[in-house]
Amino acid sequence: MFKNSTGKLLAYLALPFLLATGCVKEKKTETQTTTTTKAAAAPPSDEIVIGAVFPMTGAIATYGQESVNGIKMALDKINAEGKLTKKIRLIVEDNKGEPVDSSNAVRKLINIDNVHAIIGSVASSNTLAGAPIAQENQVPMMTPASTNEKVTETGDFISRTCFTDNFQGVVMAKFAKETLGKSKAIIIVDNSSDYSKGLAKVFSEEFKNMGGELLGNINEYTYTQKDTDFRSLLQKVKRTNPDVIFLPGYYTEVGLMLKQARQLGINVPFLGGDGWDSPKLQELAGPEAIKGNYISSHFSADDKDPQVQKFVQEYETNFKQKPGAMAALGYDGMLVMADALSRAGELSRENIKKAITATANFTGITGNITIDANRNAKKSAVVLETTPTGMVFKQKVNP
Amino acid sequence: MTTPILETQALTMRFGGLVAVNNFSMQMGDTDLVGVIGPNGAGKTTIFNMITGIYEPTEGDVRLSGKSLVGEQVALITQKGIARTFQNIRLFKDLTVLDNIRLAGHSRMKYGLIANILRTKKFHEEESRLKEEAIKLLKIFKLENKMDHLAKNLPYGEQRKLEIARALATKPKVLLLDEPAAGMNPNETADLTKLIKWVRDEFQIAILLIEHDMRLVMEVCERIYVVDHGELIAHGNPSEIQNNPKVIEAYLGAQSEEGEQ
Amino acid sequence: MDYLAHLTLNTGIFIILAVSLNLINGICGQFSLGHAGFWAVGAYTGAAYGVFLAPEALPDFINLFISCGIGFVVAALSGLLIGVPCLRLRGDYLAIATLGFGEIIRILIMNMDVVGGPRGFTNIPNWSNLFWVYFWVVITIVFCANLLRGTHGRAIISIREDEIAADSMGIYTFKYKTLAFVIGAGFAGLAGSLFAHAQQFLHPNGFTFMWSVIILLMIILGGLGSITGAIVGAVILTILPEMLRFMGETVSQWRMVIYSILLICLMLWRPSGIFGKHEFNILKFFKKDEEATS
Amino acid sequence: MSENVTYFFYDLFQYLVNGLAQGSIYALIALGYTMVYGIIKLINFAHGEFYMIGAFIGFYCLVSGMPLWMAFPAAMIGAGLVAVLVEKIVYRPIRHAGRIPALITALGTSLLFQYLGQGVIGADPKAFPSAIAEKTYMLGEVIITRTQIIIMVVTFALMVILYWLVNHTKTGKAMRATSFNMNAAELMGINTNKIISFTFFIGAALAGAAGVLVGMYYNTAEPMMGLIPGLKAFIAAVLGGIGIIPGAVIGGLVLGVAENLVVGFWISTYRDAIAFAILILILLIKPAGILGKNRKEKV
Repeated sequence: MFKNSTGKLLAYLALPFLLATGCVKEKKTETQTTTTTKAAAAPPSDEIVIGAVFPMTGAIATYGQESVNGIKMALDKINAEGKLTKKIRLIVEDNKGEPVDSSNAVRKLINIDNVHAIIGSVASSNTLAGAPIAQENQVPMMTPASTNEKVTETGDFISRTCFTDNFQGVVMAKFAKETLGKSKAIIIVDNSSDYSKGLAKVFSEEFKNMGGELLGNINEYTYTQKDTDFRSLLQKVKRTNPDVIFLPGYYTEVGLMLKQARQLGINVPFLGGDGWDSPKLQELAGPEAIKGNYISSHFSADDKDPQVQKFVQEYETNFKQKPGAMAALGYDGMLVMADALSRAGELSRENIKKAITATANFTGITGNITIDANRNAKKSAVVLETTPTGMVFKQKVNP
Repeated sequence: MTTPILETQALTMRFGGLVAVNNFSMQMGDTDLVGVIGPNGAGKTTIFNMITGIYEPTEGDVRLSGKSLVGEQVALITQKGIARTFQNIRLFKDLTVLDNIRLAGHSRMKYGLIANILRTKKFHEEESRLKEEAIKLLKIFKLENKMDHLAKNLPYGEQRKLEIARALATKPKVLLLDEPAAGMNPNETADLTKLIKWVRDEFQIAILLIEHDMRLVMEVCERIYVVDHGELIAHGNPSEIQNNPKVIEAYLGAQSEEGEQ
Repeated sequence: MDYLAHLTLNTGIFIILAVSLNLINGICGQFSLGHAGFWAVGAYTGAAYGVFLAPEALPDFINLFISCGIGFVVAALSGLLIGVPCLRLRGDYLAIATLGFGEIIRILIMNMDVVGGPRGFTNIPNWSNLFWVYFWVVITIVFCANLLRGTHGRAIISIREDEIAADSMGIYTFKYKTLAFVIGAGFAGLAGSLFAHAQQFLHPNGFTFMWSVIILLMIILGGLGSITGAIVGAVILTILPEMLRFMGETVSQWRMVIYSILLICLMLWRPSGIFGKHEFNILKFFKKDEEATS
Repeated sequence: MSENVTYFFYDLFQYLVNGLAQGSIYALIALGYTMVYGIIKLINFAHGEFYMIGAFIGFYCLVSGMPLWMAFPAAMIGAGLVAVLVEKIVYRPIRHAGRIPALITALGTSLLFQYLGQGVIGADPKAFPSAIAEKTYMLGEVIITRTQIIIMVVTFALMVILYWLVNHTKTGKAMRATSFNMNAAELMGINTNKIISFTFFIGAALAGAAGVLVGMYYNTAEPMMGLIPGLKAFIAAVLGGIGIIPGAVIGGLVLGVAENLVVGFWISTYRDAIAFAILILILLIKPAGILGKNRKEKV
């Protein structure tokens, strides 16, 4: 059917490509015979190389930068104490807050820098993009901040040192029903963020189990990241006159919504998750609107514990602003990693993975950390009250 | 008179309030060579655009061998047998002379997309047939040695010849020429006059010509319609038109009235 | 799959995307800014087949074949759905309309929880490998190259040259504009399902309007209207950002600034791109040879 | 039953107020699109970024203690000058190359400002200092804040000035002439290049004003803020009739109100999708927009 002209064209174009893929294919098939997961090249033995995947640019850049600040502070502490035999070299890769860049960054850290282990990332959707690759190459990946359940379900090499949405959602639902005695709640969800949807689902189930009433269904009152005008949405919310509003979003949108809500005369308390916890929140919402709201978070800068205060001072001297939850989580994450490295004995990735999973009541500044069977951290959360001067410690809730 | 190859009945075109063409009727036999003349803005090109389907007439009808063309797509009208050239030459500038001609034969090609991709036997047969036809046509117009030149690189006169050749490549029944002599010097116009007559005899088709160059029109056309402000003011053979008072008045303005005072 | 193989695979996927966008923008002259939308449609439908419908019994490469087929067909249909209304528009209006549709597709996917919505679509089976990606790369190139050297291809080119003249030559320009749009969208869909089965994870924000601009930049860099140009443009702009990653943190932070400067400079000093309209001499050498035989 | 009805009307008025405030901002930006398109038939993708630049100039002026009545004009002039610079360096050389190269260059400039802003100023949103004490007024149940009133008043004032400038001044006449037929205008001795940069200046100044007003209204500014409002303002310009100045105003207000009604009475997830759907519908049904006349393409 092909006249000679097409055959020739096909040969001309196909030859170089098939050759290139041919040789690569050999390498592939022999690796494919082993289980689909195969270990990447072994890490260097002369030093410990840790990869860090965080959003240094893009929409949630402040979270990435804060986390890396915390990690670097922890690194200075570890190297100063010299508990580990070898020095830790940290390689930070920017994933720009994008899932595609996260998987590229993880692949690069494994194949080019062949790191011992990876810390990162912040947003669950980014961690979910990188985790399958770390799992496939059997490289331990620990996220200090992604709270979505699915992250650690990817595989046994993926762990986290923060609590999960389930725990955080339950904490806030209990707080709303029991401590504040509220009964008519409404949920405003950022439908472009899985963190927000995950928390909303858990809160609504828990709140209903405890006899509370949820006004409207879960995705009736929604907004998207980068929105700035919430007045009409809040007008609709006001019309249902709830006595408490659960708003599991990030501080960038939450700040504006609080201000606009107060202007519309909604004086009911807002509840939120750790996504609120940033010094920027007070600036965006302004002094009047910030009063009288509560959030669950990992860490409170004014926690009287001396270790925490030392961290807060140190952070303020280094970075000239108070640390948010992300800084604290990065700090603790690195310390847990270092602790696991010291317990791992011979530094193979398998041992490091086992050591991380065996972490038990490690006292960090974000509370005491125990990693359970499915590699989530059983951690206490703190409930904070938002005030014009910052987050005020309200109550600690243990798992 | 047998059914005319091309006929318009009370053709009218209104753009909002402006009446560009009002009640224009004409007929053409199978091999007639007819001209349409008139001062600038008289509506000649609008008549052309209505015949070729680019504008849909507000009123009136256009019939090709008795069948109405109003409302048809431009491409279908061309396939039915009306080909045209443009006032400002619209060749496919970045394509070769050969490709320009081959494109005109596109609608008669008999192989589908899949055959085009897989380059089947049918594809090769059709392509070589198309190519031979194209080269034959180019030979007639003495352009075959410039086959691989890009259309934009040809001199002006040859571009005009290529445009006519391309129109003929659609195997039309009627050829519409929109001011073919525009921008030509006297001897180029002379060649063109010979070419138009020769094309009509060689291809046995009707030719409808819009032109300003009176010498060309009077020399070439057997019958002439004169249009002014969208109205048909005269129709007849060249000599009748030359000394028809209304035509002179339309062209030379009100001079003849002053003459009478 | 290690980093370099994955990069080569990604390059192949972007070659298909660039060549298919070149068919719409470069060859047919219809300016589309919604190509990432079709890429997303193909990726998500292919992945949906992979995760929900694929029978375990079938060997991987057959499943991949089916997934690519579904990706192609569904994207081509959405190309038809979007093309028919939009292709009546000209130039910059068409660009904005296709941009609008690209965003609408992304927002719809964001709101579809069955495919993971904002959480992203996880554990998509890992079927893509270098061989099959480059198998489709060759098919896409041969498809476009052969198309252009036949009457249907010439009809598509004539629309870019002069649409009114093409109409007057008896070519149904609207039909061929739609054909080019549907084929382009189809191949973008195919690239999408290959991408899904390589990446194993999809997220709506991975298909923003920005990616349509990047694919556009590839064909402009290579030369609008030249298949070889599209290939070269795709290779450069897939490998360049990864190289920037090695030049340390700060440089890769400025990646997009470098892209935008590149875009402006190209338009100011080299609007015809590296290859302009003509092809690399392999095809030309080949063409001369063909002239002689037939 | 009557209670729901009154609630309905209160809500409706509240959405209208929100819509008019947001619509005024779209209108201010849309004016820039329409004027530039009217003059050189260019869809200025980078126009959204002039809005962002204006917002940041206003931000840095206010932060450095400058009062609002000084920061506002400073932002307008600053954005205007940036636009003149962009027109001279980037758009002028490409103008003869046709609409698509010009569109691509505008796209490149837009990306350049966004990512340059992110690199230099930083990606995190800056809190805009509240330049004036916020006060809310009650109209029955409907709440109008002082900023909303200021936005509408300032927008109206700027449009009156613009209307006067375009229709009752010599430069205005020159602008209209250039937009009708650039070559003819040149023959009449109008320095079209000066007119074009002046148009860019005015368009960007209005966008800069919108930037400061948004800073006050939502008290946030970040380098990527120009993208979505820029696209929405373009939709407003097309809705009203691209190239027609009153059209931009009507288009902006209609789009602002429509969006808020969608959020109010329907689910808000599809708000952006509906804005794009409106654009595509206009382009197909009445490409000339509300005020425009359909012009047949001359052969």
